[in-house]
Amino acid sequence: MSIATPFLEMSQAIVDAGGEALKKCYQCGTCTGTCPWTPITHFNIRMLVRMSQLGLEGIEDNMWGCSTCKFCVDRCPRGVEIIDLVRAIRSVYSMGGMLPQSLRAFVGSMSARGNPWSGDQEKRNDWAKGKYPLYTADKEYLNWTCCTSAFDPRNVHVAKATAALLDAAGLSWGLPSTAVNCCGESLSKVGDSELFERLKTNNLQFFDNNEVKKMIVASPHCLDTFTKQYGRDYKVIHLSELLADLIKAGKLTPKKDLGGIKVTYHDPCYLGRHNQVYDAPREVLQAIPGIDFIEMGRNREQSMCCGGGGGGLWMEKMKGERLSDLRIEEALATGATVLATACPYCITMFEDSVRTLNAEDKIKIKDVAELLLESLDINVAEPVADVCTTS
Amino acid sequence: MEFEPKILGIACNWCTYTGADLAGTTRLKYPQNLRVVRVMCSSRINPSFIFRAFQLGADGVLVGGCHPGDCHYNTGNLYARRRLAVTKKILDFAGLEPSRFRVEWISASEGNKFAEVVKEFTEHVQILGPQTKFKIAGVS
Amino acid sequence: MTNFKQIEENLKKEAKKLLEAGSVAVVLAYTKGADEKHPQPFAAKKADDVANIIFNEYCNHNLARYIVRYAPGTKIAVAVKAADSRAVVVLIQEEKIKRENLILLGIPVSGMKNQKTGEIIDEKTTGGLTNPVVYDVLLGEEIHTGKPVSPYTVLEQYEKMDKDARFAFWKAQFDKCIRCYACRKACPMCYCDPCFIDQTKPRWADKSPQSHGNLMYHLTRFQHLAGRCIDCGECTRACPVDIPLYLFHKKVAKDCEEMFKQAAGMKIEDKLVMVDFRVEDSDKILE
Amino acid sequence: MSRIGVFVCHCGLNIAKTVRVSELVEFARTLPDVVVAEEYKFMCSTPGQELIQNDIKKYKLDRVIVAACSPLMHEKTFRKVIAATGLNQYLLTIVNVREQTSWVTSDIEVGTAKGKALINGAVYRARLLSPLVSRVIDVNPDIVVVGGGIAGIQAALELADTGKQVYLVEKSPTIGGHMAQFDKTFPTLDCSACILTPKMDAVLQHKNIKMMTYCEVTEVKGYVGNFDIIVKQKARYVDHDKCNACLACTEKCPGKGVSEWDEGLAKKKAISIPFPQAVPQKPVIDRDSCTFFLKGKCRLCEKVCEQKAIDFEQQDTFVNIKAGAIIVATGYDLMDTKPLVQYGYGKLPGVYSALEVERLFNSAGPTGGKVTLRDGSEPKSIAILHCIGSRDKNNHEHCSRVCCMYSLKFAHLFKEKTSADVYQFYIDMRAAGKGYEEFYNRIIEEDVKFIRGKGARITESKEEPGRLVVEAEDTITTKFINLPVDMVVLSPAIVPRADAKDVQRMFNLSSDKHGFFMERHPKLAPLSTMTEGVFIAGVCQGPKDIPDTVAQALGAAAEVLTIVSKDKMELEATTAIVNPAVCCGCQNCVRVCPYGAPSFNEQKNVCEINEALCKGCGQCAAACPTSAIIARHFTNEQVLAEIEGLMEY
Repeated sequence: MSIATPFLEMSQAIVDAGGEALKKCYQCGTCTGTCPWTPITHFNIRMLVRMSQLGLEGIEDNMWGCSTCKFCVDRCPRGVEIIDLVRAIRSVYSMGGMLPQSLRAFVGSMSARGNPWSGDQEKRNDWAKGKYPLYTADKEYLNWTCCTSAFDPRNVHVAKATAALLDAAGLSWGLPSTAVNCCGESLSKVGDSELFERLKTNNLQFFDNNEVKKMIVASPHCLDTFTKQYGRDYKVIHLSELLADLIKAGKLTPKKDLGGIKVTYHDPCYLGRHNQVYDAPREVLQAIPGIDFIEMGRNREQSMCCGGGGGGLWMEKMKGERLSDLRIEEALATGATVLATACPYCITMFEDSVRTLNAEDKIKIKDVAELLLESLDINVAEPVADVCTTS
Repeated sequence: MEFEPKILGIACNWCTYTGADLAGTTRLKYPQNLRVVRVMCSSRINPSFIFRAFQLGADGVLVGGCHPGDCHYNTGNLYARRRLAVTKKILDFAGLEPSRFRVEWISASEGNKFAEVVKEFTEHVQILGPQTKFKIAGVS
Repeated sequence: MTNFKQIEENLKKEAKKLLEAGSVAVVLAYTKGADEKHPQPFAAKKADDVANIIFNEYCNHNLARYIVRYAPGTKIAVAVKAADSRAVVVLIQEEKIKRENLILLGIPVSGMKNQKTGEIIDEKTTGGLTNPVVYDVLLGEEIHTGKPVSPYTVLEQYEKMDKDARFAFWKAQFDKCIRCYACRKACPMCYCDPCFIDQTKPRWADKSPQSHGNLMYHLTRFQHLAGRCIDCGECTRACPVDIPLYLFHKKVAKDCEEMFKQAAGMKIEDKLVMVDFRVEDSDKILE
Repeated sequence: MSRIGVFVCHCGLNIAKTVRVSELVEFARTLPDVVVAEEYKFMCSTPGQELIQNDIKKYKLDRVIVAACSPLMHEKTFRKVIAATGLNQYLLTIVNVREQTSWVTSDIEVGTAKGKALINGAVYRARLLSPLVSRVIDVNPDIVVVGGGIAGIQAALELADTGKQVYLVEKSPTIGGHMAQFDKTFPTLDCSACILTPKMDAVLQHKNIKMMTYCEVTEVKGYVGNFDIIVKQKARYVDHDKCNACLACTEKCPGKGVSEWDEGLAKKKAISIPFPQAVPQKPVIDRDSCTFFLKGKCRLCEKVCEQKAIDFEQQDTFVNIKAGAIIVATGYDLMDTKPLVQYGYGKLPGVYSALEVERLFNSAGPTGGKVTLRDGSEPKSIAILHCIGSRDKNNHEHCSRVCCMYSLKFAHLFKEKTSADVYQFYIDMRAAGKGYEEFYNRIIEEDVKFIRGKGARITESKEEPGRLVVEAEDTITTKFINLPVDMVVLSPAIVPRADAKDVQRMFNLSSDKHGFFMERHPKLAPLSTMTEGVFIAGVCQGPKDIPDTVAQALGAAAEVLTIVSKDKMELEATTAIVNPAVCCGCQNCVRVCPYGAPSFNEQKNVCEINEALCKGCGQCAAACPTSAIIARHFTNEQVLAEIEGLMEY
């Protein structure tokens, strides 16, 4: 047995970094028993808390396993804010330079370019091909494009679908200028609070200067950050909620029958457990004619994690240690041919898994917005609006 | 030196006074600007006590009673709620900051709440600064 | 405009009838004072007294004030304008008088004037009402101007004031007080004998007209009249140093109405809000 | 001019640590009318008390101020101290320099300053105190015990044996409570029925106990010594005076209801007794399952009853009881675990709650004492999950205290009655009690497996349909346990009765933050409540085991006897009176008094207060516009003087 000496200064450093919650834990193991990673990896969240309580060596080897899915937080009998704790631990250690290789590129890109995808900031709105207006104070909504939607070729389709839907509903909206950068959600979970604050300040400058009152976000991660960490009094609406409302109000009417396809829905952690949006995306799906909607066994509050949160999207995982693989298998087991979701991270994770599992012809990954657009029967290749602005 | 307000507390015997004792038994720490007068029920509080306390130099007055529905005398605090609500409106219209007068329902088991309320109220009164409007010149 | 002469005639006629029939021991009305602008309250006890009754636009006195002076059980007829009738209602609610011992001679009226300034007082101090809320005989046509006046509009400028300015305003007002107690003398609700301020056990405040004693007297009086003041404005008209007490009373009345959903003296069946409660009263009223 | 003595207590270091006691004494000496000020290590001790008494004589004191712990703690003690010298007990003032001063600050400057302010206020107040004479009232010697579980039964028997008349009010059709549902009791494993049923029978037989089953208290008026209680006798539709307990009706009855007694695991007839040993042995009709009440015809029971005891016309009736004291022993509920979806209770048939399992073990239970699953098979592997809803911020923060021990008992009984493997999923084992650790050791030796980790989730097994899988971390090995079992037993939180709030209001009790009834003092008055004459016993006060419950019941009985064993008792003299000279007859006091103590005297045009009805809240004094009402011991002058004194420093 190895010898360990409690190093309480380290424990205190974690507390000081926002990990106050570690004092409450009584080590019952409910978190580990609930954690989606427990059955497939060596990551043990309870042990991480335990090590932090005593400042034991080995924390740094255990701290990257968490994808901040919040399942354990909801179940914890002591009300320990485990995600805050994980963030604090990571912040203490990444200050000490202990960032895993795979995250260095991510943090580097954030620092140099303000987005995680090493994209050129100037090209943030290029997907729109200048067809959509920029946001100005006279418009009702700011349509906030997630960096992933702006730069990742797969998710660009979601950005386009979103824009087309907003126009089809006749909303008054605009895109952010290229001066904005990533909301910083994953960065804050990775523990780089300094850089996070920098990104936040820059974005807030844009919001304040342009008097942003209402914002549409397609990414639940942006939703979470803007509502909980930015501290401004604007309204942030997730796209799925907006779409559900527009359908109810008769402003969008799905007509085209999708031909009886079987669709199941994956609750993104940051939309569901983090922000309690469960019904809206389901309402959208069920409003579309010709969709045979099936639930997976684990849904809503009990939903599984894709593994993309908390920086997971940028970390390499070995085969057999990927939650998204398990989730795809679960979706396949329902007989669904489409796995719908409402988060660019989930989409990215699932698209990867579909490829590595060779399931591309068995199941398609779609954003709820994409499915809705299909049933509206609008050509998305070119934006419908003819408004012309500079980007 | 930081302004140390004088705060008068009037607490009912059964809930808030007992709750305040519980805060002590559990060794919770809170600012000691509060001096508590014990009465049997929050309904005992004559509104003129409040006016008088401000004249005698109180910078804040905190009244504590049982939660509505839990009054030891069944309905005392329900009358008190109305009576003291009017008192507060009168203070407000007379030009005194109404937040210098607060009514809180604190049960015998809410030692925590008592300590928190006192802390929060003391800090609030500290920010408001000394109460000079009603204070009779010459009282210490 | 109200036909004051017609009302005076009707008042005399009714008073005479009641006194002759012996159905009341006294009729409370008005009579001539030093001049037309200063009529006096008047108690007609015999049919012959009726000739001295007058009614004009300066007959502001709230006659409800005088009812409690008579021994319990005395049959009394009272001339009541809108606010006076509300005072009667409160006195009945408070069991100071019994409805069956009263005959209320209702006077619908608009255009009453302030004795000192001559300005029309309707919108300021009649609770926005022109017709009595309760009566047995109506001495004129009910008045329906069609435009209900909020009794609280006059408060707006004071509510908007900054707290310090409002304090300065009231301090200046209360500092004028010479403690003549005309306000409480004129008030139909101030029937306490002795008044709290005259107590020695305890001595609630200094009895000489000093700033802090004045403040204590007035604030406590506002509290005692909360939910009872019916906005007749008599306190203010009686005040020799022109303290606008009605403003403060009105503000408390407004707050009470908002908090307890009931205005004072509107219905005999209503409960007195300050000695009543509802379980569902919100804690918001304490914020 | 009064002559005041101020006595400041160190309370060891409890006060002295954060309050400079000598400085308070010096300060007190400077205050008006203070003729002596002294300090002592423990003022409540005999030497401390003598110090006060000697000074009263020596300095001819007529007011005494004791600066010590809270008045709720020792006001009574010190009142007796000064009364013994002949000084009126109401001339005492307590200054709370412990609970509300020394214990709530760590700064001695601040503590000392506050202590001075409080003493100053007390001196101002003390000068205005008046001697008061306590009222002496007649005491009704009868006692009402509410709740017929083991606590109520034990208290009732004890009191009845002293010759007092006891009314035992029970909500359900039989007495016995939860204990009657159990098969064995830990740690001795004696049979629950064997120790309980003789007591139940003794209640029935006792000439001094009026057993009122199927009854509920609906109103409580009055005060200590003289309570007026209204009890509702719910309609049984069976005349128990005529019924000879032949139970022919039950045999013939076609109506089927769910047996609450068997925790829903069995059916019961619409006319039935809850279980064979029920007391009384006479049935009631359950309206919700009776064919006659549901469909308008049947009345088979009526036909077979030779005693003509069936009475479908019976109505609820109300009985008035007068009593001098009350014991509330209303027990507990188990938390409903259905909302905890991760455990699948109510959805997965193999998941049981603790009370259901108690019934499975019981030979009078739905399976005749055999441990079988709902499909009749015997489980081969059983998991017992501790702390379900207890020690849990999302549900109930308190520890339910008995679950560890009954879970051990379950393990033993499973081992005894089946050949199953038994697992315990626990967070901490709590076995503090006489013989408890030994019992724990015994169960370990019986080869029960202990897994230190809270059960996180129960799922249906994919490999073996019908079986369950318990998921949890074994925090000792840090391994994720996936344990296939046939049966899962949840140990749910013990929570206050669903109607505890109503009971609390009716008897004017306080409750702690979990909803359990609150004792007057956690250590020194654990069975008294804030309402004089009302005592609490058993789990309604907080989770506890049977020995503690019985001990509390006996303690409460003794407390009751201190009241009802005397014909007369003294009441607090702190009632309100009217000074007729300044009463304006507004009748505000009449309108606000919850007890109807004030009334209006029309002849004199003043209000008067009936002291016997007054409880001393002082509400009338605040509502009185002319200050005519004197709330004795809390008069306007006294309160104002205290405020003035407090605000001076």
